[in-house]
Amino acid sequence: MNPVNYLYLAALLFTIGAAGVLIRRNAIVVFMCVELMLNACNLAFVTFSRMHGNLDGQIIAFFTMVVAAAEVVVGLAIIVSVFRSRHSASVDDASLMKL
Amino acid sequence: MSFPLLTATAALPAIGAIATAAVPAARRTTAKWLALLFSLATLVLAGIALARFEPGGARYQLTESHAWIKDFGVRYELGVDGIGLALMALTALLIPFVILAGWHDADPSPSSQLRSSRGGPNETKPYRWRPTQGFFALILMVEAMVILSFEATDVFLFYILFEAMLIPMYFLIGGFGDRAHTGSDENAAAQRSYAAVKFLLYNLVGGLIMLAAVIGLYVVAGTFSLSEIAEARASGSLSMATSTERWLFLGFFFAFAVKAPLWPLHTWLPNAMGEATSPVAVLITAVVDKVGTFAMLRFCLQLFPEASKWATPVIVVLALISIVYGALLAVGQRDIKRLIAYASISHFGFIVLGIFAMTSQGQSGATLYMVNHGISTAALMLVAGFLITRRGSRLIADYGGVQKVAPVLAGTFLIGGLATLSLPGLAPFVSEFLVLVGTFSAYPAAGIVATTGIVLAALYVLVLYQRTMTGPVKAEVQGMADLKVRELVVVLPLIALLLFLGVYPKPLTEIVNPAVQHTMSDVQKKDPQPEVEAAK
Amino acid sequence: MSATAVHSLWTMAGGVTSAAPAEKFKAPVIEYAQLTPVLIVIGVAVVGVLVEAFVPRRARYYTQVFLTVVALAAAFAAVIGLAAGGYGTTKAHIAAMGAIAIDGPTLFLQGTILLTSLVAVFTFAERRLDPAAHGNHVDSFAAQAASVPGSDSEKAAVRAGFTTTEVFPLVLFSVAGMLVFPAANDLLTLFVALEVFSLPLYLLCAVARRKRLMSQEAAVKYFLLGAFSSAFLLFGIALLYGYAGSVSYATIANVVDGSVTRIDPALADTMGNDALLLIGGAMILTGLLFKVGAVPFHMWTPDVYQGAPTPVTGFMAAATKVAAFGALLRLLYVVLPGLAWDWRPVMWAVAIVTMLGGAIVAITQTDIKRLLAYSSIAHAGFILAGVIATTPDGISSVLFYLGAYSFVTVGAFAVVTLVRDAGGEATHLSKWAGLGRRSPLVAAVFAVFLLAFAGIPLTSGFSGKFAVFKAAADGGAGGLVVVGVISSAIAAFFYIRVIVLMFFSEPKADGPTVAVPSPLTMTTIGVGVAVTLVLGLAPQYFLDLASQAGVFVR
Amino acid sequence: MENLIALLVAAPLLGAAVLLCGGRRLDRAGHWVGTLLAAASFVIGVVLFLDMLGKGAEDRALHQKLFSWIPVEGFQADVAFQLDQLSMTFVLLITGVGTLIHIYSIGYMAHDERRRRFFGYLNLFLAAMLILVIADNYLLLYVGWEGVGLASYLLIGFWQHKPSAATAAKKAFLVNRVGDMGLSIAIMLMFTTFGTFAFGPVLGATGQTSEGKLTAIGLMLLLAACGKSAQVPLQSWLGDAMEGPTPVSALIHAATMVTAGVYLIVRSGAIFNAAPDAQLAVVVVGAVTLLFGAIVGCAKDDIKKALAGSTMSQIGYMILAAGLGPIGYVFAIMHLVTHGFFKAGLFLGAGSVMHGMNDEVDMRKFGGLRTYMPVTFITFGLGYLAIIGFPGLSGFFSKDKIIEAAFAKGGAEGWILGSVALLGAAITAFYMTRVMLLTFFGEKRWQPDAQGNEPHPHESPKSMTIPMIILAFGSVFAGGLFSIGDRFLNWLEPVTGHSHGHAPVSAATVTAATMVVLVIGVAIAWAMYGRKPVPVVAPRGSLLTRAARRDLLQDDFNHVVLVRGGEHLTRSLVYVDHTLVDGVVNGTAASMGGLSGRLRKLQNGYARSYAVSMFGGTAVVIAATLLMRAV
Repeated sequence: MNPVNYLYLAALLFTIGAAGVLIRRNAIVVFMCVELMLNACNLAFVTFSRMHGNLDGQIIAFFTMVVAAAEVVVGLAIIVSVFRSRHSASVDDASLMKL
Repeated sequence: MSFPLLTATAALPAIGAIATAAVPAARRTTAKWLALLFSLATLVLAGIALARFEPGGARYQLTESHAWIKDFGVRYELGVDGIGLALMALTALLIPFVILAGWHDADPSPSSQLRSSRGGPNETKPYRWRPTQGFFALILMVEAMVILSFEATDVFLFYILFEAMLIPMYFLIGGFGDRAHTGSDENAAAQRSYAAVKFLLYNLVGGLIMLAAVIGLYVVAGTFSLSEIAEARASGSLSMATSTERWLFLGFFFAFAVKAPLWPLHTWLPNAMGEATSPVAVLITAVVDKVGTFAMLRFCLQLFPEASKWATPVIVVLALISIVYGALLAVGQRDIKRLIAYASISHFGFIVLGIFAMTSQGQSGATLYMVNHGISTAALMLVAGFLITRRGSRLIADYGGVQKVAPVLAGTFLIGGLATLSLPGLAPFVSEFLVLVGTFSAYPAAGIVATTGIVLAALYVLVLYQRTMTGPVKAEVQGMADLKVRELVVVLPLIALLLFLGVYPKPLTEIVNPAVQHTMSDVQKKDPQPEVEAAK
Repeated sequence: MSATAVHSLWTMAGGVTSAAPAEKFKAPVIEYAQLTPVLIVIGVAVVGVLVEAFVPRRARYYTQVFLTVVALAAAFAAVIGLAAGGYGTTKAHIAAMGAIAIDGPTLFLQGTILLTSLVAVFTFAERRLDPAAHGNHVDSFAAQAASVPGSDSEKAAVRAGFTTTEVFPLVLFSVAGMLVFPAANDLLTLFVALEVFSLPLYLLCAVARRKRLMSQEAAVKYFLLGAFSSAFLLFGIALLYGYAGSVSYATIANVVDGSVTRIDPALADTMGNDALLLIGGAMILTGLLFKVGAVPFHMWTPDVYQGAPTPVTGFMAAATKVAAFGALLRLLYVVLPGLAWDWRPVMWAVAIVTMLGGAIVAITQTDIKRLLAYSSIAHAGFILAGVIATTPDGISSVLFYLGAYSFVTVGAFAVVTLVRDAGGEATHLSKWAGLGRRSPLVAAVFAVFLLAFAGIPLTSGFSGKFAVFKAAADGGAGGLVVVGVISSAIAAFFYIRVIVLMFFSEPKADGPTVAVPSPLTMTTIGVGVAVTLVLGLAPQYFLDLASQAGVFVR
Repeated sequence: MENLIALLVAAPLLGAAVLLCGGRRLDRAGHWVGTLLAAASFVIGVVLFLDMLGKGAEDRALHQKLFSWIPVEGFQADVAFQLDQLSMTFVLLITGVGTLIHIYSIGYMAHDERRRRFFGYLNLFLAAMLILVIADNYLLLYVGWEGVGLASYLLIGFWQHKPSAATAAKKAFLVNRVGDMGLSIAIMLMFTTFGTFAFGPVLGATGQTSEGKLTAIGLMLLLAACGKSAQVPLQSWLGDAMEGPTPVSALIHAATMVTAGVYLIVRSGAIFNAAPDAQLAVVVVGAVTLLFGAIVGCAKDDIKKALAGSTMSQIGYMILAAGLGPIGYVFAIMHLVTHGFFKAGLFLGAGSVMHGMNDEVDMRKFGGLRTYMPVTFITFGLGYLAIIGFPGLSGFFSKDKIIEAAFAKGGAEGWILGSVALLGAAITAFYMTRVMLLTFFGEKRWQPDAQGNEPHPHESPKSMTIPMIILAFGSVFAGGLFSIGDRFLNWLEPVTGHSHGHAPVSAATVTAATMVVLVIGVAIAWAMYGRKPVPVVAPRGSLLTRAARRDLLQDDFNHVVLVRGGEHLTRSLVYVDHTLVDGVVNGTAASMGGLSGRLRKLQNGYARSYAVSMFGGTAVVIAATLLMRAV
């Protein structure tokens, strides 16, 4: 099967993720969407790696996972602390600072 | 190498500024004397420079040149020709009088002390605000920058000072307003900071537009040194495209026209001069603004001769408008200081006219005009200041019959006024007539229009004198004290100088003429010859 | 570690290579000596974590401060050493199997970052501004970031005299990332470095002692948007990888200018043209422009600058910009020079809207920190003008500008920490009225910084601006210069507004007090002023430095 | 000898300096200092005069260069004096009459606490006036020209506490400035035409340039003359100038300063000779003013204003004569000198009357004063006879000559001018008789003034009467002295040149005609004011009378056209400056603020909208890059 389709899939996932970031309110969900985008990138990397016949892409994917994990740690820490102090995880509620 | 006289002349007041600022809050008088001392020392140095200058000698003398910012093609290059020297001397001359005249202007007013007592949470801690020290330090700082800008023969160096001198001026205007104001203190403070901001923004915008042109000049010429540019021109290695030259010229001229100020870029001046204390007003119009007109002569004509000639018609018209318009508005003013400000606008019109008439008489006249106008405005404005501080009002309508109670004040005021309307025998007449003749021989029509200025000048000066000094004595004016010794010390030398330069301007013309001839050759202009070669 | 390095290991294990046995055991070469700056910082950061674990609470603060300062200083010394060793000029080369470029810009920027952070860290360590709580000195960070603001647990933490000394290792990690960022010579390193310096910043934003809600909000916004942007960056990387078959700058550059063709036939017929390259490049650019804070990727800046603890803001505003612009420069000059005709127009547009947008919106700001945020946006625009010059002159002018700007910024925010009232820092402009009467010195210093921001001559701001504009004009971007001049005119207005407020308006009865800082903050401010004036009066030496450093190694 | 010339000026200048800077210390001796220095100047003048008489007609002119004043490339202005017969005449007149009036003022100003300053101003005036007449180039003349303007400003407004005086002073200076404008333009024209403005070269080279240029110069000089000599259309200031102390009116506004215009024209004769059109303008101005002043003089009840009108009219005669060219120059100057004597005398007489009537000036409140102040009566009477041209007195000779010259102009022009001059003579006779009758004859009409103190008419002190007597001598004998044997003619001819026009009518006829109109004028006056008693309150009078009382509506015209118009102009300009010029700038600033306010709204605090902008931005960037490649 033509690996290019995986690229289309990756692009699709990425777009879905981006759309999620733009439309979802819950910080957790938004963050998940970001993760989705990262994974879309991974898919793209792996696909390209396969097409080019070198392994760089696959290894990069590993790195991305690690980074994503680190992001989860930091992100959840922040989101949770925010949730605890305002009892809401909605990104729209967090709009003290504007203009 | 020899003693760097020019640097010293500029450095001395700068050091003085720092020293003055460092004087502890309590020792107010010390600060004043320190400032006066330094300004006088500067005057001495300027005198030495005058003595060392040889009118017949090289174009730029007492030159200094050191590497500064190689990457920007910038050198620390100083040198004076007759024009720069004359203005430098004028600056050095006026500052002591300005300081002396402003002796009490920055003393903390009782009201402000009152305010400090209810200073919110930190009542216990008194202000560490030291207005007096600041005032005189800033004046000296301005002096240093102005003097250096008259000496700079490197465009970039000049530009830096041209911009930097705005900051101390800005604080002088905004920080030390005229105590004599109508309405509440808050209202006055608001007006003052409006004036200061207006001053700064106008000049900053001008400066920034000039910055673009300065960068452009570098791209074209690759150097900022006047001498190098001149050489490159001569050797033909530097040739600007006509359009480029015109754009650059406009960039420079705009900045100078704001500073000068030329109609319609003038509106900052009346506010600034109205709100500032009269010594500061003198500083603005008699010293700082001269940098603008000086720069037209030094940089516009020298760097962009072709473009200057190209722009002449428009500029001449603007100058004429300034002359008539400024005079008419002066007639219409109700505020003494604003009136003088508009009068200055009219006079700056004359200066610009003289510069761009591009005749020897016109340009010599313009240069003399800068000096004479400096002295005459100083005299008039300072006396006006003394008057205003006595009565505590700037409105002409609040005065009347002053000459009855304070004849000396009235007399000096009248002389200052007569100088402003350039009465023959007083210095301004010489310069004004030279400008008129110079203009007339190049553009007769313009010359005639400009001549109407002398009638209007008489109008606003005499109306001012009549309304304030003559007629029955107003109740509030009753018992107004005549000029004190300090004030006489300020005014009389200026008047003496006006008389001397009016009767015997030769010393001035001697150093100015060669410089003017150089400028004329820069723009490759010849004086129009009289149709009859009469036996001279 | 770099992708290629790992790759070589992989092939060794997989044995799918026809390599001669001799090189089978060839281990990746890492020039540790030349990575010392980074290694020192990371190492000490790790130590710092251990300190948190093992050193008794009382001693932690001092230990951490000591370690951090030493680490940064040592790293800076190392950078100087490398520069002295000629790694900036003659011996510049690609280190660590192509992952890191050791060259002029790298060393210059690393030096700048290290110095800036060193100065900034002093403000982190400042403990004299807030009144002591229960006899313990407190700094501007929460006693216990995890506890809910105002909750009993927090009160308890305060009573117990807890302090978030973790900030110091966090800063170090962030700095390490920033050191690598401009040096990164392949896209993966770039990405990793980005995350390494961003994640600690997200956390640092959240741990303000005062106004914690805003602080946390800032953190959330920064984090989400940052992650969002890094996702774009990553996808861009993926596409470029797809286009060139490698993430190493050199390779990509070669492919771009066609000296090597690595396009897989399968891609060639599907993708055909350079779509992968263009889209990928664009996405990477946006990722970097986000960090730089260029319009329209700037929206996070004001909120985050305002919400974050002021020391963090200062550090972030200064160091992040330096690192990000360094990376941007390298990307544009090393990887995409072949695409100059494609990205220049776009960057023109971005630069223009950034300059104007930042300046115009700043006019109506009422909070000093937001004001500075917008001013930083405008400045990003000015720097972009230099970036676009695409001349060696352009590079060095940007380097110089970054050096000048970062110190002004740190200094300015340090001053902001001093002006306080009951509710902590009094950042609302109305509170600053008459500051010049209350404490002329502080006001004067701040005025100096503002004038530098405004680019008034005799300050570093002017030298930088002039250098950048000159480069732009030389590089044929005269239009940008004109726009830049106009926007500086607009910008001048609001800087002046603040000065007017401080000096010409009467002090408010309930005005803020100016806390007398410890020598730490004083040093920060002092250095800021000194650099501002020196670079304004005699910039030649540093210009030389910048122009020597202005060459990228390929 | 040359070196004495500078002393002429130096003496009074020194006096002015000492008196004005001296301060109160000099209050007691000040007037003596002033008078002595004036006298000194006169003595020097006499010495020079005698020396000059000693020489031949050709080498009489003296020249003294002090220093180079404004040395600028292609522009040479020297402070240099030239003393020829013309200048000499003026020097003697100025210093002579000046000294007399100094003496007179000692008594007249005795009770004014600012007397010292008054004398300072007088000396200043003398110095300036002398510079004016002995300058050897137009620019230095200009200095004197403005100098006398300043002195007259200061002296008219000497009683500054009176608003009317202050206003009059300002008006005088302003109107003169208009004239000065003409002078400076003339000088500029000379500079561009001849490359210099020294008398010698300019007047010598008139042949080498176009008549158009010369006409332009001539007209500009005429404008200047009009300003200084109160000729139509710039005459309006002279009447108000009477606000000044009477000695001032006598010296400045009768004898000397106002005649400077005549000097200017005669001095520039060479230019006018070569520019007939300019000359025509001159005679027209002269003729018009001649009648104008005379008519005004008829209607005024204020004795000084009446005399002022008369001055205007007499100067009209001089200008007229000067406009006639070489025929008239000499007579213009001659009339100028004689007029200097009798008009000064008349003014001093008027002053003496006012002195005795606590400064009452309304002639309707005088009457029958001849018995109370005989000396004044006699001197004034002699002056009166002189001015109306009573045979044998100076006025007779000088005026008669002018009328002859007018006819001699020839052609219709000649007839018109001649008859105008005759008519003028008639009116002169009328109004002067009127003044005489109202003041010294008829029954006493004076009444207590506002403060209710009855005036006690009395003769003035010696210091005042002596100068009047001397001047009376002058007005009686000067004319004869000059005319017998054409002494004056021969004296001036080398400078001004002279030509005998061919008169259509013989001199005798003209004289006869003059006598006739004179008698008529006197008779009418007698009929109106001599026979029947004069009402204290002026009757409404005919339209012309009322107009004449208001100086033939000149001020109303000025007020409506210039003052009002000017006020409107300035007001509107102030408005424009505030709203337009300033408004544009403030407007841009405001709009910036508005724009900023609107853009701010984008920063709405919602992370998601920020994300949107980022996303959009990325999309745009990508699209742009692709487009770049596409196009």
